[in-house]
This record gives sequence, structure tokens and C-alpha cells, in this order.
Amino acid sequence: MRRFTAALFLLGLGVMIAAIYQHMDFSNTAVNAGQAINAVAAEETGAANFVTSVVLAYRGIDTLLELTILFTAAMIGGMVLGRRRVDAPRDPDAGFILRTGADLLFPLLLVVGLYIILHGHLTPGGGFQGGVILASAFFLPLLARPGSSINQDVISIVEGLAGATFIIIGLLAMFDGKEFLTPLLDKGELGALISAGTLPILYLAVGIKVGSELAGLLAHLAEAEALD
Amino acid sequence: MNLLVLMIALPLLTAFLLSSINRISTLAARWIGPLVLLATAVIGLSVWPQLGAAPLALQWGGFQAPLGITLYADQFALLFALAMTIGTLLLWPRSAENQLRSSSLALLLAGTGSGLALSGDLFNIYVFYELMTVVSYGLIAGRGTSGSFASTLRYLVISGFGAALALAGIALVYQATGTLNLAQLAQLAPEKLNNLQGFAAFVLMLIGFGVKAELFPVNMWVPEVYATASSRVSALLAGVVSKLALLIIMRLLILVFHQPEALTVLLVLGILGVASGELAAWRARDLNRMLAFSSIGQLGVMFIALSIPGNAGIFAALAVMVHHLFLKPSMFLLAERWGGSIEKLAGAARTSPIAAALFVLLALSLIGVPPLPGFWAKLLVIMPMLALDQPLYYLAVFVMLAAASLEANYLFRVVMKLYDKQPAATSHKVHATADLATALFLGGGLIAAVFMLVPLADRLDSIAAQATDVSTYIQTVAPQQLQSGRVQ
Amino acid sequence: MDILDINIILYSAAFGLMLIGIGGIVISNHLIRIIFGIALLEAGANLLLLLSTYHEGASAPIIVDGSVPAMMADPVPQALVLTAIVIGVGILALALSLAIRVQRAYGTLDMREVRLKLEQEISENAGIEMPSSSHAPAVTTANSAAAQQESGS
Amino acid sequence: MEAVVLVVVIVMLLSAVAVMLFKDFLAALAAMSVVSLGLSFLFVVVRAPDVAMTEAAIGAGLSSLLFALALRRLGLWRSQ
Repeated sequence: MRRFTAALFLLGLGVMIAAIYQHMDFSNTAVNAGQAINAVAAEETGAANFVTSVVLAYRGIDTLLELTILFTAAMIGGMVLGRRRVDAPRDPDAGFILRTGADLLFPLLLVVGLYIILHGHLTPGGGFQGGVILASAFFLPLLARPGSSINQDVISIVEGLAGATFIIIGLLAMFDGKEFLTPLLDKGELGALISAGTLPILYLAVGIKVGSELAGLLAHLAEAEALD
Repeated sequence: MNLLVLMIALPLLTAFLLSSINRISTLAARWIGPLVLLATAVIGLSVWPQLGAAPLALQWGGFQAPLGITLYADQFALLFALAMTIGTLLLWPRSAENQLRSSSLALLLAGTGSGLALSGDLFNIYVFYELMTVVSYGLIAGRGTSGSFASTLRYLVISGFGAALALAGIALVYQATGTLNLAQLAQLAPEKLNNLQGFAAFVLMLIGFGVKAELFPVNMWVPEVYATASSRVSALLAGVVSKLALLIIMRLLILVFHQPEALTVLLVLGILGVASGELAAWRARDLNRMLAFSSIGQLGVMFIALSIPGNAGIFAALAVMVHHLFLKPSMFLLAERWGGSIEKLAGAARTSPIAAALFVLLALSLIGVPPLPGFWAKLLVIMPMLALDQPLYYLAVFVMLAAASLEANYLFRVVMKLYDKQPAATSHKVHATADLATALFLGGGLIAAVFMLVPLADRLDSIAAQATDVSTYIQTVAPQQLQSGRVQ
Repeated sequence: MDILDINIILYSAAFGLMLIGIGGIVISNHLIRIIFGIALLEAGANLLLLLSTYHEGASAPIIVDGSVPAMMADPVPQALVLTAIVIGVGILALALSLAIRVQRAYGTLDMREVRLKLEQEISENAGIEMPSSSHAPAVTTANSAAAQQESGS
Repeated sequence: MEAVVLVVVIVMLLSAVAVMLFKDFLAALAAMSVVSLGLSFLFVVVRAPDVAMTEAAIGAGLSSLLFALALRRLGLWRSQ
């Protein structure tokens, strides 16, 4: 019975999609907000990567909320999985190769992550991609040395402060008489590393926040066996 | 003037900083949350009078309308933003284990709820909605029992499914119109979205946003969650959060989707919601689940009201929403100590006479007994439907009347038990003072509304009229025409 | 319709992923598979969003060396998908954490069994005797006792 | 170009079906990574390098790691 209703549901969905196919204008040349942004973004934000302009300037509030979602998810993940017991059994040691590899990779990942974050307004990449790399940089030692652990208190304070930075930069604009989250500072020369005003600073906050939250989540999941 | 932004930004900022503040002073961390919400409520109330004359549009980041994200405040939106803020303040979740965490979640809920009500951008609404969903997971699972984890997981599966569908709906809208700004969508909708693609987008978004609004096919989570979460969280979710989801659907319906089929879908799903909800409530044997199912029925009535074309439908839906906004949290708070089997309620009126009396009044209003507000709200839904003179609407009226008699049946079963002469073997717990006071405040406010029905109805009517005024919406936001960058 | 039209191929990929994902959610009972299904559904929706303004021949919306290309892809859906992907991974982590806890409490990841045990636990906490409580094994009582204690405090 | 995209799409959809059909969760997880990688290729095709990077880092990398950790804790690590 259940299978039957499921099949019926899928069939209906398939018919709907087929109908949409029939009527959809694939080569739709509708004028859209994105093309208007392309026309003015370089001038208005000073970032060479327009996706970064949209993420941090035009739709900055979306990004703030997205960070808040990660923050909340990390907080709830910690709550659901609980803390590690002191006497919980450890995983077996990871062995020489993984340990040395982790030691060698850690600085490399850190540098690559920061590079990607700081060039987010110029090239593809930015706070999210770089943040993931930062998270893996901090998670890798955890895999290599099962005895070590990430200090969750530090993480929660770091992520809180990084998120607060984002909001406070936004509030500064309000004290300046502009709207909340308006980019500030000099826009500089298009394509230069130090340009686009506050956008790189915002992306740095995003990167640190994403990195610390994902590292926290990964550490929680890795240690979940030991919770009480 | 752009202080309205603080209604969203301040709670978020405080939530981020709460764990740092806790390092410095535990006392400050305990009190800063309620204080911030009080401040944002004052900000909202101070803006309220001037919105009556003209709604207000702000641009996040100061970018011109279709490019940046719009925040649109009319009295309709601000009413629910305030309901969220004040509701969270009244129903401040308490947790013995980790007050810090539940305070953060409460602040996030208040900030997001306000933002959701005030947002004027389709994708921004989606992100706010997702954040509100994640925060509710935290509030439900915060109980820490195995049941709360399991119900959160089932809720998460349904929500995740719905959210992805809503995203697909947004993709279809953007494909057709090239904009996400609601004002500009309202301009373009008659030309670009009045087709099958627009209808598909509506259905997808209805399923997505309907999850929280307890829409008929995607409401399996309701009884489990309300039975396992703490009463204050249930009160918040059933009372305020579901209304915010409904507000999004109303906005979409008013501004973007004008197909008659959309109204039919709402009507059918509403009827099914009323029928299934009330039948299940009638069969329920414990108070929490009974209230949960009856909430599905009430939300169904709101969907039926929305399906009435024109201003009358929005007005009726608004009246039912405001009625439910006060009634349901109050009932859930009363159920806090009475929760559990109805059989065990016998004689509870003797230990807590005030609570029992309040419950009776609320039950009468929920059923719709004449002088009480619930009656007038239901009348506002039924009258325009009779005037429409269509078979499906007659069916809706019939289902609503049948549902009222079912409601009367099961609620009186509870009331009879409360005033049972034979006391049960178990001793009843008295309500906590804070819970009872809040319940009395909300319920008392509702009953007091009987004495000023006419001015209240006028006020709600003007709010509904402002909400349905599409041309004012477009003029206030004033999106610049999308020009130049035309491709090919 | 030419089968090799790139629009058709890409849209088929998006709708295909969504259909497979929905099928997995609706037909499957195992929680992990349902979570996989949600991930697939999200991936399809993301692709659909990105395709909404796709044009053959547009270049990436990035200015390299100061030269502005003739036609650039729409940056808005790209930013939206970026947001949606990150939201998705947050919710995925949450779902997996909850799944770990649920399995520990109920000893199963089968959706139907979880639902049965949940119903049973709710009824037990409410003090209702279930007429058909024989076929499902008892829930861990430690948790239900904790719940009662909490509501009584 | 179209032919390459067509092949990638077919492989991706087959892997997506495989995710749902494989009894072994590890194999399903591997298939899921294939879907993510195919998806990030498609993102490159539609001129979205930022999204492609994110999908590769988060979809193929981080999500798989999350799944792997969770599967290990759930005792589904080995084939059943």
C-alpha cells in the first residue's frame, strides 16, 4: 500500500515535471537582476569577483543568516552529541605515516585556506571554500592523534566573535548614517589585493567562522562514541 | 528610522556574543537576552503608529531595490514581528541543564521571526525560514529526552524535504522573471508567472513553507513534536512560528500568485486539514496531542480563509490568526502541568480553580460560542464563503461546522474530567506561577477583546487592507526598471 | 527537441536528481538512506537554481586583468547556490548527529520502528496504557523517567 | 562539449540511483561522492567556478567526511 502511494506520488511528480518541460522557455533571455548587478558591481563594490560582491554586499544579510544557521547547527550538534567522557576509550593510534603527514599538511592547509579566503574578492573562492580547508586543517591532527581534542569552549567563543564582527561592521555603517551592512572603506583599485573596502575583512570573518564551526561539528561527530 | 533593522540585528548579535558574555558575568548573560528583546519590542512599538499612514521599505546595505535585499514593513508584517518578539519574551524557554544555550536559541528565534515577517525578498525569506527551522530543532531537542531527539529527527526529514522543494520553486520563479524582489515579482507576475510554471512554483513553495504552517500533507511532525517538546516551546511553535509561515504564504498569494487554481489547492488542503486534524484530536487520549491535532484543524481553517478571493479572505484569515495567536500558547501553558492522559485529569479543577476556569473560557472561544472572539473569527470566514455560492465552498462551510461540533465534543470531555466529582488517585500538580500568569495574561487579553470587538475589527480590517494593497507595495519599494544588461 | 541540446541535458540532470532524491525519501525506510535522498534532492534543486539563467557562451562573472567580458553569467543564482550548499551541510551534520542519538536510544534506524517506539514513549509518558504494546519492545525507561522528572520539577 | 556533458550527466544519474540501491552504505557513500564530483563538473560547465569549488570542497569532501564519521559511529561502516 505504502509502495503504491509512493509510486503514485512519483508518477504525479513526473507528469508535473514533464508538463513544465513542455512549457519552459529554456533559452529565456529575461532581463534579470544579475545582469544589472554585472553592469554596476565593479563600480559599486570594487570587487573583481562579482559572486563575492553579491554574497557579501548585495545579499550580505543572506550570508549573515547562513553563518547563523551554521552557528546554530554547530551549537545544537554539540548539545545533541554531548561532551566526551573523561574515561571514554580512545581510538587506536593512527601510526607514523598519518601523524607525520598531518604535521606536514597542517601549515600547508592553513596557508592555502587563508590564501583562498583573502583572494575571495579577486578569484573564485572565498570564505566558505577557504573555511572548509581551515576546518580540515584543524581536524586532521585529531584523526592523527586520537588522544588530542579540540577545545570546544574556544571554538564557541571564536565563532561567536567572528559572527559578531560581521554584524558590528554592519552596525558601523549605520552609525555612519548609511544602511545596515553597507560596505565601508576605500574601494581601491579593481583587482588589487587590498581593495573592495570591507569585503575582504567580512570574508575573513566568514572564513574563520565557517572553519571553526565545521571543525567543531567534525570533532563532535568524531568523538560521538564516547559521549555519556 | 532604519532602527527597524535592529529588531533583527540586535538579537542575532547578542546570541553570538552570549557565550563570551557568560565568561565575564553569568548574571549579565542571564538577563541580557530578555532585556534585548524588550528593547527591540519597544523599537517595534515606536514604529507602529507611523506605519498606519504609509508602509516603509528599507534596503539592506543601501543597494537599489531589485539588486539588494528589501525589508518591507507594513502593519501586517510588524504585527507578527512584534508577536514573535513579545511572544518569545513571555514564553522565554527555561532549561535546567543549559540556560545559556536555550537563551541563545530564544534570541535567534525572535530575531529570525521578525526578519521573516519583514523580509521582502524571496530567497531571503527562504534563508530566514531555514534559520527558524534550525532554531526550532534546537528548542525541541533541548528537552534532552530520547523522544525529543526522535521527533526532531522526523521533523528534520520532513522540513529538509520541504525546504528543497521550496528552493526548486524559487528556481522556477527566478527562471521566469529574473528577479527575487517581491515588489518586482508583483509587477512581473501577471505577465510571466500566470502559467503552468508559475503554478508549479506555487505548489512547490506551498509544500515547502507549509511544513511549518502545519499544511495537510506535510504535518506528520505536529503531534509528535508538540507531545515531546516542552510546553513553552510547543506554545511558541504552535502559536507564533506557524503564523509566520502562514504569513509568507499570504504574501506570496497577494503579490505573486494569482491563479484561481492556487486558491482551489489551498481550499482543498485546508478542508482536508480541518477534517483530519479534528478527527485525530477527537480520538486523542492525552491533552498535548489533542491540542496539537486541534492546532492542525485551526490552521486548516486559516488555509480555507486564505482561499477566499479578495480582501475578505485576507481579513478573515488575519482574524483567525490573531485569535489563535493568543489562544493556543495559553492552552499549551495550561497543559504544561496537566499534560498526559485525560483520564488522570479528574478533579483537577479543585486544585487549580483559576486554571480550570480559564481553560473552559478558552475552549468555548475555540469552539466558537457566540459572545467570544472565536465565534466572530469563524463568522468572518463562513459569511464570505456562503456569499460565493460555489459547491466546494459550501463543503468547506459544512466541514467547519462539523469540526466545531467535534471540537465541542472533545473539549467538553476534558472539561467534564476537570470538574469531575470523583478525584483521581494521583494528586494534581499546581501550575507554576509564571506559567499561569502568562496564560492568564494571554487568555485574559483574548477574553477582554469581547468588549472592544468593533474597534479591533476595524483595526484588523485596515491592516488587511494595507497588506492587500499591491500598488502601494510596489510604489514603496520602487524597484528601478531592470535595464541594459540584456543578453543576446 | 534535439537530444544533444545542452539545456535539455542539464535540466534533465537537475530534475533527474530531484526525482531520484524524492523517490529515495518516499520509498526508503532507512534513515541514512532518507538523509542521502534529501542530499540528492538538494543537489538537484541547487543545479536547477543555477540553470535558471544559464546561457551558452557566457563567461564566469569575474573580471580578470581588468578586461570585462562581453557576456557574463548571472552572479545572483551562484551566490544563492553557495548559500544553499552551506545551509545544506549544516543541516546534514545536524541530521547525522540526531541519527546517532536516536540509534543509541531506540536501537534502530528504521523510520517505521522509530515512529512506533516514539508513539509508545509518548503514550507511556502521558500515562496511557497502549492496547497493543506487546509487539514492540519496551523503550529505555531511563529517558522517560527523566522526562517525567523534568515536567514535575 | 555536449557529448562530454551528456556522459557526465548519465554517470551522475546512475550513481544517484546507485546511492539508493546499494545495500552497503560505504559503497553508497562513494557513489554520493561521484554525484558531487559530477555536479561540480556541471557547475564549471555553467560558468560558476565559485560554486564548483564549494561543491567539491563541501559536497564531495566535507559531507563525505561527515557521513563517514557518522557511519562509523552508527556501526554501518562495514558492509552488511
